[in-house]
Amino acid sequence: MAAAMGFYTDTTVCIGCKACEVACKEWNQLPATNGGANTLSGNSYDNTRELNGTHWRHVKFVEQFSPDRKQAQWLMMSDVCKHCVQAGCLEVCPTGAIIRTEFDTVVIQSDVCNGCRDCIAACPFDVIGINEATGTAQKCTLCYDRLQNGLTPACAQACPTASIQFGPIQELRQRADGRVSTLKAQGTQAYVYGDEKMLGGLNSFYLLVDRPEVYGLPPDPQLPSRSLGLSWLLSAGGAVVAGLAGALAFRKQRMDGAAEATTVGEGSER
Amino acid sequence: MAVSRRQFLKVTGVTTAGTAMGALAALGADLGPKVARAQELRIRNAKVYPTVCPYCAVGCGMLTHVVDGRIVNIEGNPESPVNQGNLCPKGAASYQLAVNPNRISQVLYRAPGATAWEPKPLDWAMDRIAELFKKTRDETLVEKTQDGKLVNHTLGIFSLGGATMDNEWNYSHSKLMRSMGVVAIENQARI
Amino acid sequence: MPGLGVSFGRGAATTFSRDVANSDCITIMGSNMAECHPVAFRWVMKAKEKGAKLIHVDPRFTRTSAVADIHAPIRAGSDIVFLGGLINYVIQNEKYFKDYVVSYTNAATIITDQFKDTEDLDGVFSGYDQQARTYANQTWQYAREQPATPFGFDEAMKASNFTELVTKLKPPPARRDPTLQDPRSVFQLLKRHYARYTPEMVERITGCPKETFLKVAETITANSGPERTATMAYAVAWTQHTIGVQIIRAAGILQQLLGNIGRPGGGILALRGHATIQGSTDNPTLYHSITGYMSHPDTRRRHESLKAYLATETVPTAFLSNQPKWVVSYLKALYGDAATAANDYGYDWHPKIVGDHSHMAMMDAAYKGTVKGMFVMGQNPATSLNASLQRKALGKLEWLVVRDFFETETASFWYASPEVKSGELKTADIKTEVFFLPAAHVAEMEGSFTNTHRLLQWHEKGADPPGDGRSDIWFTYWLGTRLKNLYANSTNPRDQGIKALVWNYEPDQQRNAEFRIKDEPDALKILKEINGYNIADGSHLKAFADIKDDGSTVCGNWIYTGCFPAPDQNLTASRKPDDYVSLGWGFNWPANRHIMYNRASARPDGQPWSERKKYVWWDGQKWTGLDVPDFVPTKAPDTPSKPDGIGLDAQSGTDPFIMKADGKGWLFAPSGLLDGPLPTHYEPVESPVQNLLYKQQASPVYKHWDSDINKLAQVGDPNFPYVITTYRLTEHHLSGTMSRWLPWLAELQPELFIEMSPELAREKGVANLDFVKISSPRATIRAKALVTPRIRPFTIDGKTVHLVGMPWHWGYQGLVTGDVVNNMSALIADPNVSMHEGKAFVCNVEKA
Amino acid sequence: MIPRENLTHWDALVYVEMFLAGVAAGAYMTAAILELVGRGRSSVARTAHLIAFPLMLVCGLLLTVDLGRPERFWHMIVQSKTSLPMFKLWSPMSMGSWLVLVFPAFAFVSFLDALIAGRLFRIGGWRAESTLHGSPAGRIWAVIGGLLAFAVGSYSGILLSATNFPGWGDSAVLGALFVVTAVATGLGALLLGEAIRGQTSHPDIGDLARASVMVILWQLILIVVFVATLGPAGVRVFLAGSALVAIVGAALLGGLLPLLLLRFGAAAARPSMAALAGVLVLVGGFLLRYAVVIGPQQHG
Repeated sequence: MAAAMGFYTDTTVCIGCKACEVACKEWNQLPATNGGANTLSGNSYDNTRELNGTHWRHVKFVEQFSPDRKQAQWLMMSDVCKHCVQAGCLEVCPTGAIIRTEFDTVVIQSDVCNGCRDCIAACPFDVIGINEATGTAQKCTLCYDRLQNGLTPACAQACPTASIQFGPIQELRQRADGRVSTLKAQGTQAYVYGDEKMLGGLNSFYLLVDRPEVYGLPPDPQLPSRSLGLSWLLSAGGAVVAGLAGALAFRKQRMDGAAEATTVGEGSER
Repeated sequence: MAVSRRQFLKVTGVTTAGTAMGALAALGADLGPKVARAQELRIRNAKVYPTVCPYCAVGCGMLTHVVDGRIVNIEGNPESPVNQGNLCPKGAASYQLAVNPNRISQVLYRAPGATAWEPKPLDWAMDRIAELFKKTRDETLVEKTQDGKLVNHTLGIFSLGGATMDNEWNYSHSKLMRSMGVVAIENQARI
Repeated sequence: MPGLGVSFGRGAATTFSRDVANSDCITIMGSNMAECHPVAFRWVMKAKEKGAKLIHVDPRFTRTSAVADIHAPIRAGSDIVFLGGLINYVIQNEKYFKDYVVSYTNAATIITDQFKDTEDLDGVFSGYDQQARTYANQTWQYAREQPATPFGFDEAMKASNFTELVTKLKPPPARRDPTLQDPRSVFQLLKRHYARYTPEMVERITGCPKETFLKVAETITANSGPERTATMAYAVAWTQHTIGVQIIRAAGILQQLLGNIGRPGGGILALRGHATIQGSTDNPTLYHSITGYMSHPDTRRRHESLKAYLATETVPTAFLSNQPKWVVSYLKALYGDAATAANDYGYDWHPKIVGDHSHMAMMDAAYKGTVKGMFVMGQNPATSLNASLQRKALGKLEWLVVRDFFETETASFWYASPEVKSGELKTADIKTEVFFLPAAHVAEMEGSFTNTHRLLQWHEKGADPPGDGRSDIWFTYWLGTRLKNLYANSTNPRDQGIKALVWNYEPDQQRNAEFRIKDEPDALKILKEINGYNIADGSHLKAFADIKDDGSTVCGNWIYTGCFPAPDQNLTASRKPDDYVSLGWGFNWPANRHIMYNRASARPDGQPWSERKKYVWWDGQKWTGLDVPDFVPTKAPDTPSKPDGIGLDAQSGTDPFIMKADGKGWLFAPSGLLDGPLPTHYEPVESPVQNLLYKQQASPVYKHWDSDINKLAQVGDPNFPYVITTYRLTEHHLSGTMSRWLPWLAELQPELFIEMSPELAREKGVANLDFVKISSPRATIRAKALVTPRIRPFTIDGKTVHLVGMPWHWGYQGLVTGDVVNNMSALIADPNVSMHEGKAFVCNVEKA
Repeated sequence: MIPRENLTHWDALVYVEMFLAGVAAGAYMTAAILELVGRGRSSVARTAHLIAFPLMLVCGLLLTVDLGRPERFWHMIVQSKTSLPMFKLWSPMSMGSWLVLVFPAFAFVSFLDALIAGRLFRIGGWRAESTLHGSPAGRIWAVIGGLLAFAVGSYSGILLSATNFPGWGDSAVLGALFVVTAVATGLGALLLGEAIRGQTSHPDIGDLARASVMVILWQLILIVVFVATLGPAGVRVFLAGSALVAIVGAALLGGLLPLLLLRFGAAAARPSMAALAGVLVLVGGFLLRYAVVIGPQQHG
């Protein structure tokens, strides 16, 4: 098996050009919103609005300005599937369409998926959506076909400022840690979002300079199965109580019940 | 097999601690075995032609992938010292500039005062344009100014455009225009 | 680009984008590099990664500002005040690079006593003609020693051959004061000219806080000198002003004072907007010049004969002394064997210009009915300046030929324009005969592009264009062939030009074999002619030195000579990259020199200024280094200028600017500009504020094509209180023809918007995404409001001035459409280059 | 959990299925209890068996139609690439797929048993006099079938809570709530069924009423617990729009009102009352399914 590969997205060098969005659509031949006839969102320069079944890369824009413009920051971040080591989508997928590849990436095989949509609800990052064209759930494949042929994923190859970096995950993590300390030395509070402590590590992780929520990311993503056992336990408890109630109600009439068995018989003989 | 192991764990998880699953995940048990599924690369058998981005003037190198005479992909050329494979959103969309249902592939002609286009053969249009060019040029050519200066030019014809076209075109087009006495030759480069 | 040409000798970026990675400080001004040139910006980010400082001076907080160390906000149109302030800071605080300034610039040169500065004449220079609104530059000249022998035009006209002609033009040397103390020295004039451009004045006029300005000044100067270099990048936000050329000049002066020209990590990077806009300037489809930046024959100058033309244009004491060779070889390229010494190589057949025949001038003329036919190739005048005027002008043509990918606004003006939609014009009344010819995509034809830093790159044909789509050279070649047939039997002398025209770019059957289109002309034959060849044996010219003035060589464009030195060596198609200069990738004119004037990267004695910044140096026998030396390869640093030498012999071993008459960079420009030898602040023609520096409000010589529908707002007009600036977005290209028809790009920025500050929005009761009406003296348009703190109000001389911004990519054709922003702009221009003023004019904004 | 842009679009098909499956499971569980207390051959048990199987058939159909690619429904049972069985115990959706396949098999036998008891036909020794249910084997059958019914009644709720969807993923009580609602609606359906069959004098009606009262109370308690365990985000998505109306409706129509009818309305005596109570419980159960499925999605 190949080494684990992934994305390291350094948001501090992102210029929000959206080359990643287009390069992704070009390589994966994904359609545009309403054939391109989209509407202005009014939310900074973000008009594609979300990650979904046809937007596998999405650049977020966050404007942070004080009235006097003394504090002036425009955060940009190219969002994508996190390719979690502990992947919620993969966990719930009932068809085995979602697999962990030899590159330790998470891929939805659209020839297997039957569109049950459980993965959409299971993803902690709101990454997956239905591609109307195929009727199946879709998301970033980390350019599985390109990886198998030794090519860089389309978005990472296109990214002009190396905000999106692709490579062996261990190498990327070292690079990110180095970058964090550099930035800290310069007085910028930077940190890595998606280290090994998060869902066993996100194979697409980020360098951020503000709280995860600011970028629309969950501070503490969980697996859908986090309380599966508890749910069944409580469910069993609930059922037992109901069952006992029933048993109680029906027990009293035991004799009539025995008698009744015959009456029914007779009744039906008439 | 991993799955059965997990099933077992799962059952105990269910029957014991309620959050066993979460705990299990936290312990880092992988929830799917690594599998390799061979993927089809759509440019595997394509012919590759080096080209240059048609948008801004940075001059990013690009690669055109062609299958059966049809362009199937255009992406950044990793070899280019200008962009090393990078592209901006426009460059990345170059493929769609070529392969686009809205692209017009026939000659359209609008007769004076007409309210609609009519398709015409390319040769007919070329002949007609040459004819009009000659007619207007011959009608408007000035050999000498009032004060007797030799000019041999026409100000009745104006050629606009060039900053998006090849050097070879800019050179040959201005050469043709000037040989016809056309001096009003312009493009986007007014600096 | 006179802004750079006049200062350094060649009108093009002095460096190449990748070299920016070696800079210690990058100042981006008049450009939104991250948005408009994202991939070149990668090298800026590489430099930043290595610790370089990034400064963005811009009215708006853009995607460039977002990653900059310092964002200095200035009111649109106040750039010269900011740059002049920096020049003043450098001089007052003695931060200039003295050795560089004394040896490599004209700082020490003495100017004639007749010269009067704007400080003396309250905003105009000596030589100004109020009536004609023009300058005569006699008083701006160098003070020279007494001539031993007479020289000049009249002497040259007596010459019997070209060499003699050039010799007769040579003036005596100019007077210099290396101490820079002479009050008439360029340095002292410069010092006095900018003395009032203080940090306080900068804040009053630009609205940029004094502290921010000083931070910028300190950062740039701290990163210039022998050990460090600072670079500057600009784009059309410097050029699109009535003082555009002078803004660029100001940057040139600053970079010379700081010793940043010709050195790695330094220079000035012009970021241009079209794939080969540099190539279309080098091989000009521009009215004012023939190839290689040589002036177009013009009745307003002494150009009545070839000899007169050369006597007027040739610079005897610089590399330009070779002009006779270039002109003769150009004429041979045009007229071939018909061009002989006896007929001045057909010079008389070549048309002459009689005035300004630029885009705006011609569209004004068309509007007034004097233009009959028009070719529009890959351009979209229907969305251009004062677009309504231009669309009406199109309607007055007899015929119009449009070549493009999609049905552009220009192609469809006769039924889809706002004027037709509103009923102001009727389609049936528009008598223009219109042709739309489908064009080919870059991947569907072969040829070369020249990028923003003079790099020629060949692109190969991968597939045929669909249907009747054809390459651009196909159109021109077959049109030319038809014309030559039509004129074949003419005996009329005035048809000699087209009859003699050399037109031999026949299709190459072999290279067309794999394609459906078999009659595609041979681009390589054209490139060979551009590069030049010997008529005798057809062998390709290898270098400038091979170009002859005796009619034995053909050379279509001398500056490209060497790009195709042998039939099997098309260097524009060479693809051997390395990790820096990449001499093996494409061909960088001139002579594959990537950083121009790189002699200046070494000290006068020929050694590098510092180890850290070594680039080209003298090794004892020759100049060597990382690049092709932009200097005579074997000319030692201590070579003196030959008293009676012409050309480069007239220059010494310490003169890096070989295209300039004195081999020096020009801080002060005695010639080459129509609006003054030194950059001076003038307000935009339409401005809400008075010029606080001079009585002269706007440029005294700007151009205005007056007509009933090209009226201008008065200074401080209360009906148009806001400054508006127009610009591009990463997601779109120009008028949108190449982006609004593409779903992938259209969805990224689907609708026209106006960016306005929350402060102005509150004043106007406008909420985000509300429709607003924006009006200028030319037109009123609609757009959605994008209310954002990235736009800020400016405090100018104590008063609040609001600025709004609009991208101009929309039109009435495409997958996504919107009003044409250029409906609002005016036909006014810079006097030197006829560039319009789209970056700063005035408007009003109301809730729709 | 972050707010959602991408919705699952689990709409009418899904909440109708969850409701019907609940009724089927609840009825079958009731029958199983009866079996265990020795009343496997009671008319109520038979009615339950007659209800469960057909409803489950409808459910299977609804789930298949709801898929983006219905023709690939079998991918949930067999791995399309390897032809190996596809089963993930830790995926409620996977488990549910199997349950929707296996439980009906048991329900089918019980269904046949009920028909045979009704003397509609006989299969060899399998006849009215010797039906499966009521026999020792029937007990085992009922226990297994009852457990499966329990799983069917629980899994859809657990499936929703095993997500990261605000509202669903916030509480671990959904499974319990669903299974208890299942029992309640199962009892409701039986009340209605018995009433329709006009067995007014039938003592079972009283038993059903008594059981219903207790289960409905339990259901009401769980609704409160569920809402209480939701985070603020969860509360926001449920206590808004049509979901709020439905939840309140479920509590009143499906809870308090039938409680009053059954406790004080002497439903046991009057079939119309029993029928009405049954209908109300069913409506309440349906509203609850609707609220839980739609609530979180109405904020997408």
